[in-house]
Amino acid sequence: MTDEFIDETERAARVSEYKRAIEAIALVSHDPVPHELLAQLLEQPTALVEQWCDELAGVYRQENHGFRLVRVAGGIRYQTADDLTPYVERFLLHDQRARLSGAALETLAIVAYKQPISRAQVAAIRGVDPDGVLRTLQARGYIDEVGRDDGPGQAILFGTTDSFLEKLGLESVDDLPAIAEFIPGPDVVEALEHGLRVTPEIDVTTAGPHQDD
Amino acid sequence: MTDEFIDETERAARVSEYKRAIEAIALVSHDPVPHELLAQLLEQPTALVEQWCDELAGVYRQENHGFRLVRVAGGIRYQTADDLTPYVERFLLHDQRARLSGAALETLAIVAYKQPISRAQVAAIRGVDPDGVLRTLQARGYIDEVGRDDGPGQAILFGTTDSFLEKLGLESVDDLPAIAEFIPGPDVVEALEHGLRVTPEIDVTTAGPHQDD
Amino acid sequence: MVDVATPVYEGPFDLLLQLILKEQVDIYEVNLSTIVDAYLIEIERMQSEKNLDLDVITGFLLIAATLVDLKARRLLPNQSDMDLDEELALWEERDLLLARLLEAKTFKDVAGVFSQLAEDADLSFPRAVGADERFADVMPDLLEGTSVKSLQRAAIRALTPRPVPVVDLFHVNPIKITVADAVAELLDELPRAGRISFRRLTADLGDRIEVIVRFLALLELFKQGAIDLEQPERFGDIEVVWSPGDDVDTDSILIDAYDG
Repeated sequence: MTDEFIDETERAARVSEYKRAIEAIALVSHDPVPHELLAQLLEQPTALVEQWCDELAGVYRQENHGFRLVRVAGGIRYQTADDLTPYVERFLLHDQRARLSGAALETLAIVAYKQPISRAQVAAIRGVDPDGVLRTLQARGYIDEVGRDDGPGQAILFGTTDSFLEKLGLESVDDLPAIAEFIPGPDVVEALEHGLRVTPEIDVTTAGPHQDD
Repeated sequence: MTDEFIDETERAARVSEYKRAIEAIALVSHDPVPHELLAQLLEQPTALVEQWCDELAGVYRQENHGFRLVRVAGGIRYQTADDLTPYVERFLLHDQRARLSGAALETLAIVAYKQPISRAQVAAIRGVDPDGVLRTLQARGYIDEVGRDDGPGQAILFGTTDSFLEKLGLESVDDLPAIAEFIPGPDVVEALEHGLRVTPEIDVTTAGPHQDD
Repeated sequence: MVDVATPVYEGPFDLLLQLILKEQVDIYEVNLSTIVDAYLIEIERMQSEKNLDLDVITGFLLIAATLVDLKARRLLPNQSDMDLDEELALWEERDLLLARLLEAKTFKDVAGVFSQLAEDADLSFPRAVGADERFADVMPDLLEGTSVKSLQRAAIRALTPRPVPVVDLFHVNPIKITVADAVAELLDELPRAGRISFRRLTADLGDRIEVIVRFLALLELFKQGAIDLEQPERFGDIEVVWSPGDDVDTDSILIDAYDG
């Protein structure tokens, strides 16, 4: 046996122990465990810890376990595999995870992309009084007050929470798809322009059925 | 391919799915899951379920994971491997973010506001089995048994403890902020969830393409 | 999905978007009263909740006014010799409205993505069990950082009845001024007046919203062939002339107006 071989074996043993420690810690945590916290507890570089977490997740996937290790809200946590939902729901009797309404999702989208944002700014974008929806979202814990506006009114500013990230299964708000992807395409713009056109295409006096081209 | 072979493959696939379901259920359970309950959920014989659990535990041991599946109090549960205790303790001591999960906090809130309250009453409000959470809260000293229901079942009634009040900086439960004014009736809930809705009205006298139905 | 069977609209932007994009109608065909009523309902609601935000309301009014402007430009005569400044101003307002609608549409689409993300995330259940009793001695106080306020919020969350998907039974409070009401008033007033200027017709109205609503009601009547509108000078007062055609049944106008 050469020294090198011993070193190699010992290193492998250590890595194995670190990975087992990560498994143990993730198991007892109530919340997603940040990689930085793991790095601190193991006294190892964060980059390595991240790599180990990904490797663990890979092994679980490969061995087709009923659980997964996922990155969410800035950390890792154990979750059940997607295809086992019926079994888990049956066990939890009936899960009442609340579905968000369209209005709530739209408001949440605005807050997520424009945070920090005031109630009035949300109202201006949605064109409706957002108070009820904002209150619901805050009660659910998906958004929270994150500050006050500098302006004269010192309006409350809202932002999204970790619970929001967990609800959508995101690691951070940076993982949100780029808003640019959702800017309506030329066809929509054209349809809207047509709908709001200033000069009529048809004679007012013969305003019959609308002919589209 | 013979019929036997097909049956064999299919059987193996089913067993694999049942084992994965056991993993998923054990993962989310606050309490040890009785084999009988698993058998009931999977609609499989208890003896087989026990065997699968043992096989799972064996695989974890063999693959030297940081968690184990152990038999405890007539059921199974995930636990951290004994040799990793130092890491787990270090995590628990250092985890500044340790807080009650959303579900646990809601259960505690229900007990605080509706005490004395039975397990069944909590279950009725939350819509899920609160047993595990109640036990955790009791183990932590935040709630305790405060009496028995007069009814035929003589159900245990729970209430909050002095330690709970101390930790929240309250003198008595009467100091809890009022909630009645914030709880809308079921009819309003739907409205709040959806925000304002306006029924569309299109002028049929001039709008050609639109057909009213 | 109930919402498909019974389409409902969340406020004026949504309504306008759906009308233009889905129904493929343009502003000339849209019954503006519906949209303006939607704005008025929102403003009314903010007032009743004492949430009056002048910026927001001004924004709403500007949009409502732009719509009225756009539609008026199509309906009123003399559109060919429009003042250039006036026309540019209208285009500017139109662009502003277009920008807002595009923004609203953008977030609507994002909401769809959020819905999918949430649905996917809901397939999986997280472990939030914590450590077992072997670690009781070192377990941190879980109430650390839990405020009375967060407990209150949790109670509200837990005790609020879960919404059940139902056909939309929610009706907004009736608002004081609607285009339909204004039509009814005008149907009472105009036959007696015969010919009256718009300025006089709206002289007793204190609120700008009421003036807008009246104007929309006039456009409605004009479209139905019950009145003529004359504007001898550009920017001049509009003359309203009661001149129902032979085939116009004023009772049915009223019904139409109420039906939208």
